[in-house]
Amino acid sequence: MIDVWVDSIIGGLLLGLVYGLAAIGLNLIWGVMKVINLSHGAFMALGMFVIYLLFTAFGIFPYFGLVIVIGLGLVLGMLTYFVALHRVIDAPELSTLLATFSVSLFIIGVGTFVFTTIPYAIDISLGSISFGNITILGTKVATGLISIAFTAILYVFLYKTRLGKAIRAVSMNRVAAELMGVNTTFILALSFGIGIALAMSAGALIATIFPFTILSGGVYELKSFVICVLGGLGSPLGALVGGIVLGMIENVVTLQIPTSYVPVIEFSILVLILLLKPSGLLGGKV
Amino acid sequence: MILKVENVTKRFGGLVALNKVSFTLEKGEILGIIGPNGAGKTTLFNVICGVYSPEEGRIIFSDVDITGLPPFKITRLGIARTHQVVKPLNDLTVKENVMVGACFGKSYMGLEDAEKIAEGVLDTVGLKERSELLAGKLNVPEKKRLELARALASQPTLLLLDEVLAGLNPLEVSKMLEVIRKIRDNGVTIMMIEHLMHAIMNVSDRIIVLDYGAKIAEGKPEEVANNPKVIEAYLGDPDLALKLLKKEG
Amino acid sequence: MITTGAASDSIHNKGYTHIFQIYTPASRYLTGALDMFKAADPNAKKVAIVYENSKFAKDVATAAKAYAEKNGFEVVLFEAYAPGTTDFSSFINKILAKKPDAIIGGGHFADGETFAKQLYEKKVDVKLVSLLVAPAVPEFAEIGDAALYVTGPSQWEPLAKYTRESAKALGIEWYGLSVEEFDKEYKEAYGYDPGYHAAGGYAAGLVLQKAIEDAGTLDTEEVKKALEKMDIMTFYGRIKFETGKYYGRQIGHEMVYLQWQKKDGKLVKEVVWPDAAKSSELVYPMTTKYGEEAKGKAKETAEEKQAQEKPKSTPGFEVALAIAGISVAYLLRRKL
Amino acid sequence: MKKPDISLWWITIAVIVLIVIPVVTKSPILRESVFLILLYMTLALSLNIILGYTGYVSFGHIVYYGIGGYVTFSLIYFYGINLIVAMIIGGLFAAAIAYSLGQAILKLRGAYFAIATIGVNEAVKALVNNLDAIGGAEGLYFNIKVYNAYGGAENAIWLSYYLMSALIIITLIVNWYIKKSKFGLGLMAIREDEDAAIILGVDTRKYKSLAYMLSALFPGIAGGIFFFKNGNIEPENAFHLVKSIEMIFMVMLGGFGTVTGPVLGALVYERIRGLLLINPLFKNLHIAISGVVLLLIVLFMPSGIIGYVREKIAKIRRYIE
Repeated sequence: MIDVWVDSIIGGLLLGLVYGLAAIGLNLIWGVMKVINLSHGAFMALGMFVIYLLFTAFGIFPYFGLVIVIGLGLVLGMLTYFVALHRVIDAPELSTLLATFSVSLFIIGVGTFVFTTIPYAIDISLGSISFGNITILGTKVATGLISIAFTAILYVFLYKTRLGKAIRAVSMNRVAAELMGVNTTFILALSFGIGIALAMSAGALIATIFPFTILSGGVYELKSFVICVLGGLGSPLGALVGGIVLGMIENVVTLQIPTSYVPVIEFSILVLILLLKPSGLLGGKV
Repeated sequence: MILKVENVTKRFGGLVALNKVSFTLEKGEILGIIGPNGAGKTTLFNVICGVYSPEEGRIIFSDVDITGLPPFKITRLGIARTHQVVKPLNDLTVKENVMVGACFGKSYMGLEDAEKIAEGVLDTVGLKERSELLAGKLNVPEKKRLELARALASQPTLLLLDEVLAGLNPLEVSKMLEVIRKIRDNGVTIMMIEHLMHAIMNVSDRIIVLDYGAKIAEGKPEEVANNPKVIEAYLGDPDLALKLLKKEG
Repeated sequence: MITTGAASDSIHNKGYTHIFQIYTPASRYLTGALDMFKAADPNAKKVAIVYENSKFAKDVATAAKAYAEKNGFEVVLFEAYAPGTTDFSSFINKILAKKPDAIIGGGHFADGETFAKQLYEKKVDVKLVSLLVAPAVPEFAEIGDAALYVTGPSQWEPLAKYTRESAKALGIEWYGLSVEEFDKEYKEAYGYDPGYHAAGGYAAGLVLQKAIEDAGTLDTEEVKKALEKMDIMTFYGRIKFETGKYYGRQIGHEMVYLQWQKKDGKLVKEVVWPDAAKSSELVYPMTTKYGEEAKGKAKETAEEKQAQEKPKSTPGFEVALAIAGISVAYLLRRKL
Repeated sequence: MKKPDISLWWITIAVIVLIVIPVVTKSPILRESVFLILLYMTLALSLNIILGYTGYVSFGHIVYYGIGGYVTFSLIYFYGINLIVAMIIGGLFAAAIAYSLGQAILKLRGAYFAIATIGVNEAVKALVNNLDAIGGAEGLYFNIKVYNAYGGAENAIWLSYYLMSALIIITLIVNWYIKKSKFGLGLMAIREDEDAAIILGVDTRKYKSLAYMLSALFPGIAGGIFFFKNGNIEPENAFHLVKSIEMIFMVMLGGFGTVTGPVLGALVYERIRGLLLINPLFKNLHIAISGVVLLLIVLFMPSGIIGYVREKIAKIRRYIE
């Protein structure tokens, strides 16, 4: 049944794009600010619930609601930067790691208080095309396209605009950028804001496909670590490629081996890549 | 003959940082190393200390081939160095910094003896009253002296000084030169990278000049000072230098 | 001690002698689903058991597999999926390749819902789906039509028709208030329908009260003896404790099986098994809901033609594609 | 070796007093909460060796607690080996894995090392989840008869309590000796500037691996004791990442790189958590509140309570290490 393979590959590709989108935000923040954002998963969960509320309370169709989520993400991201990170941006890794983790604790804590940990789902359907055993879901295709679009936009923004150039300058050498007149505080806040906006919109898009709980952000956060290391730091394309490779592994390899071994493979890849080629497949220098 | 460097070549990708550098060093000698910025002086120190391993060539230190050995093994054999860009152990006290040198260098002594050595060395470099302060709190010249103290504490046979005079005022320079001579008189061989020409000229027994990774001159300070190639390396065109000297008359 | 909320069997073979379990243990969570399946379609044989790789789900699945094999079912697939799995599409493909008649298993809330949703999205041609935990939660209806006709075990449902008559029919004593009374009083006190957690808790108190009444004293040993002998029917169902190797395990209480059905356009939970507690007929096979969406018989025949064994395709095809993907991305980056 | 001075005596006696209270009062409730505090202290002190002294942020450090737990539990479950022997083998096994793993992941620095340790913990958890030989996802559980060899369940619990007390004292003393020894000075040099340290003659690879090994030994033994007393073990709670982060929380709260810090941090953390959990108002907001508290520490008191005190009052440094 060759179509089982085709279906898995298409599924793997689309899932990979979703994973890629989830990782781009983390990749940007890690690349630019040398900060590992441990609140990435929490913000994704926040994005899921925001789009859910917009849809159920105000009836806003998720894909239009995305714009609101991006705006909210930018604001929340910059706010979080100034509250939690600005003071310790030059401190050793431990402080920034724990600062972002405390933000995650706060969001998850309040989220559990408000939404408890039962699952929610958004019941929308863009139909699906299916022939033989192959079914391709409209919502998944939409999410895939949007994540490619986001990667392209981010790519153009980073490599073709002045602001993007400033962000890349800061990522290469913050002190030098400051000497060249770049307002690094604003740039760092902006990059964190963009990273969080991407995380929340990734969460929102995922919510259109899969049911979710306040804790489902954590699963994507761990996968995003693997993807960032796999795809390489600082390059948005790296996140997408890493995501696709992971999606492939989860969907296609599992046809051969029991699916419960997937996490074993994923995390072993993480450790191996870190050891052999820390800069990842497409990444810049370490 | 304490140190022999043979055809050492070091490349970073396309850039040739050291190009077949060879020289020897006698026991108790002070060897000055000069050359324009980016000539490969610090890279030479890093290769000798094992931070980088050279693509070609060999380094023999007191009859032991130390090419490619990890830095801590080379240090234990008796080489110590100071860094051009200071590397203090910020959250340890000044005395603890120096004790690290004493504990893990050639001396490789226990904590108590290291503490005694540290007090002595701090005295020689004039940091005695600051010994309980956290290293991070010192100013730049003091950090330079801490680097020297840390290197001395390991009682090395070969001491590599990387621009230890930089940023010092004339009084501090002469005091530092005094300390260096005293170290040499205790039987320690010294290699010094400096830009202060008058200082290095009158303290060194011999001078080596590096330019674009290659050794372009070697000899007594006076010989090297008048060597046209050296002047050209520093000032570009030797005739221009003579013209300038003449115009001043 | 009378436990509620604890479904694992292992508690009862650790040698404790004073623990009595109210919940039906994990090992009998899904066995009822197989009985229901056999009753609805005696000649259907092929069952796929898939479960979340976690303690509770694995307990249930291993027991269900043993029960299935003992009762002549063919377990075509018995596989775990990693906790936290979000995309089951390739897993479903794996299941489809085995062409099961029924899929039973599941894990907790989120994965159960996701699995049900994706089974619907892929229009999986299977006659019965019975999942743990997720279907019993009211929020399951949020996945819309995907929930339709999905069944699942539950310790107790307000609709379960345990009555004095059903007790008399089985020749055992009825004790305590009726289902309606419990439902009414709970709603008055808390304002919403009781879930099975609340019912289990109340039942524990009820059983202890009965045991003390039977023993006539508060002395632990006497109450323990009364509990060992007890065999009663309550609003919560039948209560009887095991005294052998698995001392104190609940053997009287049966799981009720609910199915999401459409009552005048709204998704609603109905109890469809066991017969003693049924509030509506089981809709079987499940694929009738696709039938309702006018998917003709033609799809069935096309299926049969392709039924030959899966051709052994080399994985090279997939590796080549992955490499192509990466190189394209690399070139893209280089060119831009 | 430096002979112990006041700074070790008073903290050891303080811990012994804490240990004795439940023994004197014979109260099971006190014993249970003190047992937990002692466990947290052991874990925090062990993490302090690699995090506090060497400056390597081991985020997934709980993996060694889990490995030690599983090895000890399996030895007792399958071969009926005595607890004390089994727990020591468990600890040594965890240390051996840490040493060999350390050769690889200790090459990484900073955030990369942190992520690698998370990867290791998750990979081991997923692996154990699939190994049916040691119970897979269902885990293993003792039949109560196992405790007869130790004079019944009650005595077995008291034995675990005494073993944990002994373990915490040893971990405390080892922590103090490391800080006061040449080995400790080398570790702190690595923490401050690893590139400078290797040039000063510190064998950074060996020292880092040794520190990582030591910091895995004690959690391995602690895991063995805890899961023996617990009666069953599952991958989910043996390799629980949140517990790993709690360990970091305690070391940061108390003061990393000090001896008294982790001890105080564990005590304060356990008390706060206990109070928050039962307080009606904060009950279900306790995660959010611990997040806020962690942020305040990281922002305003990065060197922790003891670190802050030692900075502010110079002459107290001799008494509080």
